[in-house]
Amino acid sequence: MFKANVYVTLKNGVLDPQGDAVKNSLQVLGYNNIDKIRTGKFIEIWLDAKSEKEAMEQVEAISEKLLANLVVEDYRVEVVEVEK
Amino acid sequence: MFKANVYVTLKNGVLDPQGDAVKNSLQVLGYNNIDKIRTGKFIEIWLDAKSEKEAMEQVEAISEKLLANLVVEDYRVEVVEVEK
Amino acid sequence: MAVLTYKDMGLNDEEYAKLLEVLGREPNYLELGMFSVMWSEHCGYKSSKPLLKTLPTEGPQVIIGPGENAGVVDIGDGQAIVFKIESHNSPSAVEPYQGAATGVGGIIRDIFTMGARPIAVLDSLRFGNLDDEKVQRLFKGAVAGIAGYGNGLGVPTVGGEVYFNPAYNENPLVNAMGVGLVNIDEIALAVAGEVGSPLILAGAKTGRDGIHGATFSSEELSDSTKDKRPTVQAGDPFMEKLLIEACLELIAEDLVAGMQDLGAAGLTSSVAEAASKKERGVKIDVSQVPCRESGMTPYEIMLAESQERMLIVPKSGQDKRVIEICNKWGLEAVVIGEVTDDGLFKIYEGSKLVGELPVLALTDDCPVYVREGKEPSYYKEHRNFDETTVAEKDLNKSLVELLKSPSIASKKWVFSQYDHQVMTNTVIVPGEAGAAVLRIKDTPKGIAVTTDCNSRMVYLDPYQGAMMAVSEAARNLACVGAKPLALSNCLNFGNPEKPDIYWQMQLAVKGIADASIALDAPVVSGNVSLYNETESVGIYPTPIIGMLGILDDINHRQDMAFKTEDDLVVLLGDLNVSLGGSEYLYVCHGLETGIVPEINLKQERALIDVLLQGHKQKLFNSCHDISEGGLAVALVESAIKGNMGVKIDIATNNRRKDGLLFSEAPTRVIVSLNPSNLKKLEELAKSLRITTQVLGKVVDQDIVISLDGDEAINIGTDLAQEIWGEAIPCIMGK
Amino acid sequence: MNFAVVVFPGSNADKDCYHVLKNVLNESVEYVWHQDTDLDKYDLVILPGGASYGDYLRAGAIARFSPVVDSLVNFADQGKLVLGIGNGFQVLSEARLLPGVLLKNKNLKFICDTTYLKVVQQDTAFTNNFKENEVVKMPIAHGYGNYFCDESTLKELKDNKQILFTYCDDNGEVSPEANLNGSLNNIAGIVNKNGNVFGMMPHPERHAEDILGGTDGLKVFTSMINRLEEVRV
Ligand SMILES: Nc1ncnc2c1ncn2[C@@H]1O[C@H](COP(=O)(O)OP(=O)(O)O)[C@@H](O)[C@H]1O
Ligand SMILES: [Mg+2]
Repeated sequence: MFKANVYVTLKNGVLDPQGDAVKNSLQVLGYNNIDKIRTGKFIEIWLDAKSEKEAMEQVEAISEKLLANLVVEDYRVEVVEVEK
Repeated sequence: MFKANVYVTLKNGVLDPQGDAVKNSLQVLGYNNIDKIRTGKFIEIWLDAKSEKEAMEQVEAISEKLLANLVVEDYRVEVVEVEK
Repeated sequence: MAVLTYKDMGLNDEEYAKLLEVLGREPNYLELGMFSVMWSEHCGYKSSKPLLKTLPTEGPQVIIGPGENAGVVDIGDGQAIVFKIESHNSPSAVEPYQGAATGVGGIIRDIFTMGARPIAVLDSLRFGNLDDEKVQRLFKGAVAGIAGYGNGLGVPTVGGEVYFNPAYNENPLVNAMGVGLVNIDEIALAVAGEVGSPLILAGAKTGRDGIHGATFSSEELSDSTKDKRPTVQAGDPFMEKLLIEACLELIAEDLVAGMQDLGAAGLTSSVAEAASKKERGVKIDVSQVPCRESGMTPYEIMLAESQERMLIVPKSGQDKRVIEICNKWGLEAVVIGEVTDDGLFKIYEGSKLVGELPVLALTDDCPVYVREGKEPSYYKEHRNFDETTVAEKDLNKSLVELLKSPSIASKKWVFSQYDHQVMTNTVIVPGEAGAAVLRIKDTPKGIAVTTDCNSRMVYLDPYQGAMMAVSEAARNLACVGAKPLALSNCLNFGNPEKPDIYWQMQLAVKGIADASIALDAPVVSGNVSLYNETESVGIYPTPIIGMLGILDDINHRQDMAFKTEDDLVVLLGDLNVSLGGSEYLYVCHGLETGIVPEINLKQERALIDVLLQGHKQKLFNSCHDISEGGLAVALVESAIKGNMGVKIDIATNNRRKDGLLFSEAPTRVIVSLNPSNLKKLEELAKSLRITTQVLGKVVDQDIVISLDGDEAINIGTDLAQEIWGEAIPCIMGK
Repeated sequence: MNFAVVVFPGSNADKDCYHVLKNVLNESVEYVWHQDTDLDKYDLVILPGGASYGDYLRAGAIARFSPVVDSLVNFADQGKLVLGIGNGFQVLSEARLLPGVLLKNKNLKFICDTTYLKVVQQDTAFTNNFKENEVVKMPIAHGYGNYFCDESTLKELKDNKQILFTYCDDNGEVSPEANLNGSLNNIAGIVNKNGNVFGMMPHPERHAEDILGGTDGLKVFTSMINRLEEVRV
């Protein structure tokens, strides 16, 4: 069994109102040293595969297809082998 | 300047309709080897701090207070030093 | 960022020559960029201006017609309705969620820029074949985007329409209509104010969003435009909500000389528009503009289409208070320049002058093309189609097919994602009638709003089709009890440089104009979206009509649901068998052809009068117009909505049966009424020369339609509800 | 009676609540800006629906740090009545004035519809004008209304009779089909242990006039007024 971590982040330059809102509210709470906040998704996938390579390829395909919207988002995948 | 990565994940046992929906639609697309999918948040924070330790403490505090709802979510923080 | 030539920016050789002539010198890169967006089809209306001039725009009810951010219509008691419909097609094709969301954001800004509180949104959508996965993704994304934005704002989305046709496979249409309520003495205008007035920019920071978006949306989509794609603009409904509240507070305190939102072509367009209205000049300093990213050039700042920004010209001495109120709402607001008297648009970066253009060169000197229209061969071919070659199919099965067709099936999957009740004004909610009805609190009045267009009809016959669209909108209003007051339109067409497309535009605009005059609903606002083509394949011509109507007494409203057993079911208007352009021909026979049934505008007007007088006399228990799917589908919808049955018998007089049931001929309405009201209705209709015919009655359950006494249709209301209700969820998931 | 309707940046049902209290019920009501902290003069505070702070991060997560919410904690400690509707419920749960959380609807979509509710507890400050087990109709409009809590919390809610409304069908059947947003045990509204802080996802203010299709929602308001009058006497 493999576990994949998929990180989906907004492309540079694309507005992140959520990140901005969080940053502003932290400022109000007195955290004045925060430069920037960007919010994204973290998706964990447990899957069967013959090899790490196969798992990686599959999760990359899934990410392109379903998990990330490539018009506005980038993604990154990590795969590790885990116990059933 | 430091960069913190905050991973917010749903606690075990908490329903994740979004993860389930992704899993189902992957099944429809023919991916039958997927065991489980959990969706969470990935939040990147750039901040000034005196030390990695200070940055870490601060981001942990922020996470407890705001970024994660500890009733249903866990969080994990990583901090690295970065160029301005 | 790559250096672009004037051609890359969408100007052709003649246009560039004209630019040189107007300016008397070569423009620098910033100036060239500013010209190219202002002279784009989107901002400059190069191909459509001569046609738009022919639209009727006047009437005693019109306070402000086309030309401002939105039209303004008098509804009495010192109040007015502000409304406009606008497209966001090409951004939605690229990224449906953000494209549709920012479409709503843009039209809502047009409304509150006029000083009005936004009270409703409607959305008019066109997508390709819904069996296609890509189309499903676009549909799902666009609906979610409209929901995400409108719901976040707390402005109800009260109506709209969705149609599916392969003509939109590559080019979906996302049009949104904004509606606002304003006290007439608080209307704000997009004017520059007095010389020396500061220009305040409020709202979101400026990023590198959608640079050259206006140009992009004025071109056909192709592989090469894909590379030119600007950064997708993302919407922030929260910021917009703050902007609404702040701007309306500014107006309430009477602090504003002029206001102009930043939309297509960003700062360039909004500053130039505001200055041009009073033939003023302006100077602005781009280094004062709050930016989201570092290192933005003057070019980028002037052209960025970042959302949720407003340019405010305060009344003399009120700048501090303006900024204070913006800050109270958590909005950044800074002075970026001032109004001057030299007619020049000067752009500084700090103390350095980086661009200087005559304001009017940008706004008024934009080239205008009177293009050539030519009747395409398809027009006659379709008119020569012989309906008698179409074999009649099983009527009950055909009805089921129609109920399943996504264009006819229930749109609850769509509107249940929209908050349509917030503000507690929506007294007829989506799905209950062809138009939504909103009460105007503290008055006995209500307004009704709708959007309509059957683009297949427009394709087959642009003149008739456009008249039909206007008439359907008016009829939908009259069905709920509202008198049509004014209309807005969004002209979605292909490439106007092609003579057959321009021909469609010419005839459609003539159709709108003629119907608008006949039905006394002048055009007060609109928008044009051209070049909706991919690899030279264009959409159906789609002139969406958004219409506003008034109910003097909200208690005269009516919906489409059958309500009481033994009520008579009466057809107002004529039985008709013409199947040209019908959904029946498309769904059951795979044909999109035929002669579009001709509309008689006098008769339409008379029908509307019958309806309005009937509502006043409280004659009806339900009222529903006949449109897609014909008489049969209208009856089924009224039955489903009321959870009742209906028993009908029609004498065919040897006319074709499928025609009688499924013709989409206009100017027809189904009402139900207590038998004791029949005489009054007949007299009323007769006095206005509208035919009435009792078709049958409302029963407890089951929809049974007989022709010459033989049962042609028999379907349980529950089953019909299930087929009609589940068609879209079955494809899209619950 | 003095009512307060809190206005957070992004609230949007504030005016609707105000309208019901002022124009339908003729009560005295004021808006309270999220930065105000003086709640002393009010008998009852309403946190209205909407999308405070754009619902960013989690619905209600940012609003709960508003100064007014700090005051609200004291206000509630004094046993005064607090009603959170929709987003207001979310704020109360983020502020831990009510247990549990409101997750994304199970179909992942915003849902605007009218649903049936079963009145589970009638003898409360918020439901005393309903009949026990009455089936009523109210509009819902939310994307995050899927109530969730852990088992021990659920047990407490049940034991203490804190569940006031559940989603049901027109026959009063508390069925999975009637549970549009996927809430645990069809929970639509809960009250705190003290019985003075109530959160509900349905919008009673949208069914408070006949012209809007129903008046069941009005009873939530009249129940509160009943209770306040009792206390006063
Ligand atoms: N995109 C949409 N957004 C909101 N409401 C919609 C949408 N599409 C359809 N509706 C609603 O569904 C109902 C039926 O639409 P439609 O069949 O176009 O009505 P009609 O044919 O009477 O004009 C109307 O109440 C309409 O407002
Ligand atoms: Mg229609």
